[in-house]
Amino acid sequence: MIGIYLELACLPAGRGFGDWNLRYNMALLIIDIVISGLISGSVFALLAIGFSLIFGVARIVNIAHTAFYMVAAYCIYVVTHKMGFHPIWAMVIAIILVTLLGIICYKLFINPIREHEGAVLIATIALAMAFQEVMGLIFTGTYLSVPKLINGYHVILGVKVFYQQILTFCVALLIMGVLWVLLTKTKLGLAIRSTAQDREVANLMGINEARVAMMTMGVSVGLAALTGAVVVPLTVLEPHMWMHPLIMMMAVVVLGGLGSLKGSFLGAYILGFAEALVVFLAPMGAFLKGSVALSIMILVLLIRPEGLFGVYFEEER
Amino acid sequence: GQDTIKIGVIGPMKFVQGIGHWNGATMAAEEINAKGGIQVGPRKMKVELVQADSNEFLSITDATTAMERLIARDKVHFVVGGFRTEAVLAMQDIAMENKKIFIGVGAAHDELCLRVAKDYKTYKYWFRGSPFNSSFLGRTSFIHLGTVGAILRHSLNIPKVKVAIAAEKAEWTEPMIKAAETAIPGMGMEAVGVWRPSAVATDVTAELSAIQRSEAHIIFTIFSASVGIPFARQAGELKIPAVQVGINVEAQKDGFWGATRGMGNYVATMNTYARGVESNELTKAFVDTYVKRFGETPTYTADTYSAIVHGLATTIEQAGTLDPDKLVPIHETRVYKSPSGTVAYLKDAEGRHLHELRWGPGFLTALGVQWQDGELKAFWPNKWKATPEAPEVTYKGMVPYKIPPWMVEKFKK
Amino acid sequence: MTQSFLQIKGLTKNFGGLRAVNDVTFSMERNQVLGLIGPNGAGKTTLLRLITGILKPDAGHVCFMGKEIVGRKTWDIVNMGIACTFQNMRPFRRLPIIANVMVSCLSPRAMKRGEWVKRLEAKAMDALEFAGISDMAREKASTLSQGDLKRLEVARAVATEPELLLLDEPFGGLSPAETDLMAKSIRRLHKGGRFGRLHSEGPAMIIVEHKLQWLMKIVDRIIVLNFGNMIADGTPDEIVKDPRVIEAYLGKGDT
Amino acid sequence: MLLEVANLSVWYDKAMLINQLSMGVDTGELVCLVGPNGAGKSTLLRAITGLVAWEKEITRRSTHGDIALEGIVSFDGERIDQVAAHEIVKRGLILCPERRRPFREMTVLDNLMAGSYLLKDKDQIRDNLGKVYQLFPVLQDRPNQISGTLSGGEQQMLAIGRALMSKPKLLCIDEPSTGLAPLLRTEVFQKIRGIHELGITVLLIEQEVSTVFKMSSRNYVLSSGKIIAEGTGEQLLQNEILRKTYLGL
Amino acid sequence: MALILFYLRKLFSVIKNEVLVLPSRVVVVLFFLFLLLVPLFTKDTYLLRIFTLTSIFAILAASWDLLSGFTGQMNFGHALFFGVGAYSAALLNKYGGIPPWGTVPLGGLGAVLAGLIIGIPCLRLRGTYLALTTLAFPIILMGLVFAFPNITGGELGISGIARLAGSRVADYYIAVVVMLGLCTIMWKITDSKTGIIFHAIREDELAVRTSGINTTRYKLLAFSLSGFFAGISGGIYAHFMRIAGPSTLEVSMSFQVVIWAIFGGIVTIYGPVGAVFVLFPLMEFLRFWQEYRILMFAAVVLLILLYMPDGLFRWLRDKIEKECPRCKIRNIATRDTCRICTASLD
Ligand SMILES: Nc1ncnc2c1ncn2[C@@H]1O[C@H](COP(=O)(O)OP(=O)(O)OP(=O)(O)O)[C@@H](O)[C@H]1O
Ligand SMILES: Nc1ncnc2c1ncn2[C@@H]1O[C@H](COP(=O)(O)OP(=O)(O)OP(=O)(O)O)[C@@H](O)[C@H]1O
Ligand SMILES: [Mg+2]
Ligand SMILES: [Mg+2]
Repeated sequence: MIGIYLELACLPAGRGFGDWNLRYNMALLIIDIVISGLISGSVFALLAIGFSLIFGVARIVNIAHTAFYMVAAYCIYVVTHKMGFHPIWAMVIAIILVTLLGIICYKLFINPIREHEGAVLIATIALAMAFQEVMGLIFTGTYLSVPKLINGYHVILGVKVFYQQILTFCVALLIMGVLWVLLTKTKLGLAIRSTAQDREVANLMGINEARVAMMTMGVSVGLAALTGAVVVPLTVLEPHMWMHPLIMMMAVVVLGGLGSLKGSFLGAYILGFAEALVVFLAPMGAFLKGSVALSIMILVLLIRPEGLFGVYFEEER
Repeated sequence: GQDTIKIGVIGPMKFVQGIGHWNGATMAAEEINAKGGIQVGPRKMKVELVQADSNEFLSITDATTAMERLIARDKVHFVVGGFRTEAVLAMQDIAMENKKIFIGVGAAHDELCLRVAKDYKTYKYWFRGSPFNSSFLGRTSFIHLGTVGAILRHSLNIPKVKVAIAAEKAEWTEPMIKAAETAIPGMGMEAVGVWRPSAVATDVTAELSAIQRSEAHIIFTIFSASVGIPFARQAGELKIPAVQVGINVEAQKDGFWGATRGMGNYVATMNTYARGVESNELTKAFVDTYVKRFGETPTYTADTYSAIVHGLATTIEQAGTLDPDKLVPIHETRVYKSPSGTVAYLKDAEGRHLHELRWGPGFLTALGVQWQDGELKAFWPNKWKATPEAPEVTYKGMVPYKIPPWMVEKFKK
Repeated sequence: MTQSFLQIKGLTKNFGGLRAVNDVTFSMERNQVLGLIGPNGAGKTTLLRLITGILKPDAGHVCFMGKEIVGRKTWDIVNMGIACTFQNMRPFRRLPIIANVMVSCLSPRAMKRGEWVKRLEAKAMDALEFAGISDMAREKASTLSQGDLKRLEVARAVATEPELLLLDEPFGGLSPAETDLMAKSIRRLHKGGRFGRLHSEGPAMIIVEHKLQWLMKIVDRIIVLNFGNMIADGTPDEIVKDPRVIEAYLGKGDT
Repeated sequence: MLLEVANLSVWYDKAMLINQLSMGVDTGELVCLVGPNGAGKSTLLRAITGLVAWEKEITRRSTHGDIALEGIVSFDGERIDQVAAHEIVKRGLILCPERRRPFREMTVLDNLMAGSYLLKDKDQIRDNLGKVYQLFPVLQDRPNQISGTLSGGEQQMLAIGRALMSKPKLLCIDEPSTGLAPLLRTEVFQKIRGIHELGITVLLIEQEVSTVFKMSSRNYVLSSGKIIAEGTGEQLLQNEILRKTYLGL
Repeated sequence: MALILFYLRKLFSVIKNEVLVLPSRVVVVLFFLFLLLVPLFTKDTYLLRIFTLTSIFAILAASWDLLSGFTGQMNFGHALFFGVGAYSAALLNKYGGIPPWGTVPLGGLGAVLAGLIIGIPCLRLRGTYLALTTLAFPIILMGLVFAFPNITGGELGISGIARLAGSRVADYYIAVVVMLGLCTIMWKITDSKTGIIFHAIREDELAVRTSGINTTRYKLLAFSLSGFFAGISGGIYAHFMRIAGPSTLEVSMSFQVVIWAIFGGIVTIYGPVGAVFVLFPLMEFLRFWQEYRILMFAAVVLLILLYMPDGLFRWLRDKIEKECPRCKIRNIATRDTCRICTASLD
């Protein structure tokens, strides 16, 4: 937001504020930026929350998170296009199937090597690659698309916004709320958080840490699928689509502080706004929006190495 | 001892571009072999294709090893294909080191051919097969822009047509943007801004809002990568009151309609082929066979077909040998017809060989195509005169350009 | 000049609203062994962390051998001659025990002081011998039991050949027999001399410990903290009789 | 016998930490394990509560460090050596582990609530919480402090408190007194005795021999993974060798 | 003459007492010999190309291990060093006209600079924070590359730079010898006093500081060393491919390095090197099954890791060698007693 004020301040007085038209334009510009920022922020938030969850609990950096999101999108494509169901059904089916897939992958490939962080990391990379290839073999590399849950757009303060984007925003809020309740108000949440801290001692509290991790994986992957269902209709579908959001997702998560839902949520909107600012204020440099957002993340981390809401203490006692 | 001519087909085989390469080449090989092969001196030699997945979108290293493998292991005589410029540059070096004729089908960058002029002895084995280089691409799309601009001005009564430039962030678009910024005022229109989304952006609503705010009537698109799809789709969905013309490679493909869920209606782009359009007498046979065989309209990477059938095969027959050093001088001076037009190779200002395709009326021109209710129709060249003296060019199968109804509604009061 | 060996003035540290160390002022001499006691959460560990520069004080000064050390980097402070241990042991888990100690031997201070010692390993071994765990030198540190880890901590600190040794609960988790041994070793270390190739000039010490019965045997002076404040300072005998200390810390009956 | 261990052996990568060990704890007893450092006391408790087996399972595919476990452990008449650690806890065998190990990034209150994970009854949780707070008022003062920032002794209190939050049949505590100030140490011992008097069986590892022997009903002396002596405090203290070499008195 | 004899005898005794006693050492020696002799048996440029590239990437993977494995400074953006090395070498060659033997080390120095530039801000970060932050650096640099196409050539990269050497065989020898040399140096570094400190920093940085070691200096040293070696491999790569393009900075490149290193087994140096020599040729070998190539690759990685999560080469080494429980000296697995202390090994 600082950028806008700078821009305003730099305007020559005679031309800038006297001119109603320009001021009107400025207001519109700000509205544009706010709305775009909110929307891309919601997409990041949805992705980041799921990723943050599984990292927070199982310390698994699940590179395949966005790959699950891709699989969900293909699932929806099949159900709507090939079988002709309504997108809502497609969404439900996709979430169920992908959650199952996630749990199976976890059981087969991740759980046995949980102790080996590096191995888990590249196992998830390999999983993502495998999904990418399988989807490529089935659907070829052509660009596909899936239908929106709600078609059309709405004009908010002069800016056209898809209903689907509004839906994204709402779902992000909803998920945030539901997860917050889940984590802080329920026994499962307590178990999830304890497991995140110390698996061994969690056992001593009677927590079945293996099952908690598996359930968290299920929830996390289910979130990825849900994200796929609400986000992918806005974009195109292809087997390599998991790479692109991956970086931003990870950036959001570290910016917010690892394992902190609140942080992921806030971080997502910060980076969303950063991107929107670049697009509107430096259209020629719109391709730099990713770089700028990442630079912001780095700057924040330099000041707060633990991210915005991460817990951090130098010394154990 | 060999009695086949081995042609390596290299491309990203998991992507449409590579599939196009392979399809075109397969058609070519089948056609030639059905006729018994290529007459090389006294012998008739069949054509054998060797597929190599360059995987070049993901790994340049892979691309170079694939090329090396084609040459060292498979011992191919010729190579066709290649798409991503960075990879083609690296592959070119390997082919040239081994003195293999490499016909590039896909990469448009000038540098590839400038190398021929700079170091003819080393790089003479390289030829451009398709498309012509980016400055010609630019020129063609400006003509499209001008054509559409005039249509808007007349039918919607817009005195000063405003143009927003949307170009993906890539090297090849840079000169085009510069040229467009000077060309647009020259055409009596006004350029209102340049937006440069990343080539793989998946959400461009912010850019579109910004463009709408600039009150542009035309969006001059310069897209070769995936961003073309979300851009067209989201613009259609948001009913942005501006028409899209220019280059949008994704819109050249049959899959575009599905990928945009029909929201890419009225998007116009430059293209090489379109169903029902004939640049010359060869076009129909090629397009029809291709469509029948592969179920889709050929895109320009399928020009491996003409590179082999009309290019290589004839040159070999004329030379009566497979020796690249003998073939190059013959090939570079030939002028021959291909399904997309007449091929001739250019020289640069100093008269050095460039092995670059020639553009213009009577040669290759490309088409201006527009999506009209699920079908890709050509609207250009329709009574086109390159210069007042030049002959008028009209290909068979042209239709009028259509303006999106929401634009008509907005401006025609 | 009558500069004290270690001089602490008005040292204060807040954590949020909590004042963990409040205006602590004292000084000690080169030849002293100082006991630091106080109830749990009194700020003892925090005080040691402030001296070693791991935490930055909010106010106050620490002068060591005439030089201000607040604001210096931890490794500088260690190389000036202050070594410390962690209350909650922090070994290099996946390294052999000997390598744990060799890291300390590699510090500029130890390297300089032991120039005549060619073999680091031998020196590290002597530090382990001092702490009584030399027989396990090649095992991974992760295999040590709680008590042995404590000893490793001490060995690591001793290996930097300090002038001032800050020990945070060196007897925690040690069995009575082993505590005895450890107490004796510490006493011996303070007397100075040589332990194999390890050279000791008999460092001054500040020892935080709750096992008073052994602490009393090795210290000359005790400082008592409570809620961050110094509430008493004196010889062991004086301290055990101090009613405030008895009330806040000792309780009745225990010595 | 409530807890019975027969011929238990534990190997960590060729090193035998527990050697054919047999012991037992009767309902209502307060048993104390003593022994020099590295004797294998903590390992024994970890083996009983299933943590060794758990560790064995999760490190199964590592290149080094095979863990092997042999012998019979039964609790409340049932064998538990094949039962998963968290299931053992459900049967009422609670361990308060060595080195405190709070859930470092969680608040004090959350830590305590995690301790009562298995309890369903809200009132009972509140009740237990009250008792823990009464024992350790410091914790009551700062329920929202992140437990990793507590002082060493405070963390020890938290760990003991956390173990007390559940409803054990047999409570195992590993060195509860480390890091506690004398005043509190006495109190903790009193509390443990109190718990014991409430009918909860206690298995205690402790170095503070002189204090524990006064309250324990029976003691085991462990050395090098073997039990070398057993008996009441008085009996053990009479043995001169034991006193000197193992108990340091 | 006598001197030669003396050295020969010494060499012989080293071989007998130091090499032949452990199968892993024998394997390493054979590996060296094999690599040096390959061109005598084949002139297949394809094969040589694969081995050349493999060697180049082996340096890269080993340098990652030095930084991330040994020092624990998880770097997910290792492509940065590689790319900076490649770009600096290419720029120096193209605009400065410096030949490859000059540009490659200078490229390495360029990467050292990059290592310092990212190392300094990253000093305060650790673990996953560091990993995910470093991931961003090559992407930011890529943004810069695209933003200044006049210098960097945009997405084309800088092409047409000098060849590494005159022929494929010469290229091969340069890459292989440099690889063997640098990896030996890296191994030596990790085996030295500095190596111990690197190890310790990975385990617990604060404790290293309280041992009186300037961790900042050592962490920066690790960043620079790793950057230097990675930069060299980048430079050689650029000259071998004759192009330095943005593909050297891609995320997939960074990931690839991590896959290699972890697959082979980190904190070993030989693990990552071996892994590259397995995985890179494997990828080529799978060309016969072109369509399933990457799928197969992923499957191999997944399956091997499932059974050898500590890395393939650690696992192998563990199979052929045993550690003496008493003196921790390694012995061939067939021995019953330790070769040094004669303790029983079973
Ligand atoms: N980072 C922090 N944030 C908030 N409070 C803290 C932090 N670090 C320490 N404290 C508090 O400061 C007080 C002093 O802690 P310190 O560790 O110095 O106590 P101590 O005297 O060593 O106690 P003990 O004998 O139990 O180890 C404690 O109450 C602790 O909870
Ligand atoms: N992973 C392991 N591999 C090999 N040996 C181990 C391993 N873990 C522990 N040990 C050894 O097992 C022995 C017993 O350890 P344990 O922690 O049970 O001792 P303890 O009796 O609890 O001692 P303390 O009183 O010091 O806590 C120690 O000698 C230790 O070195
Ligand atoms: Mg303390
Ligand atoms: Mg213990």
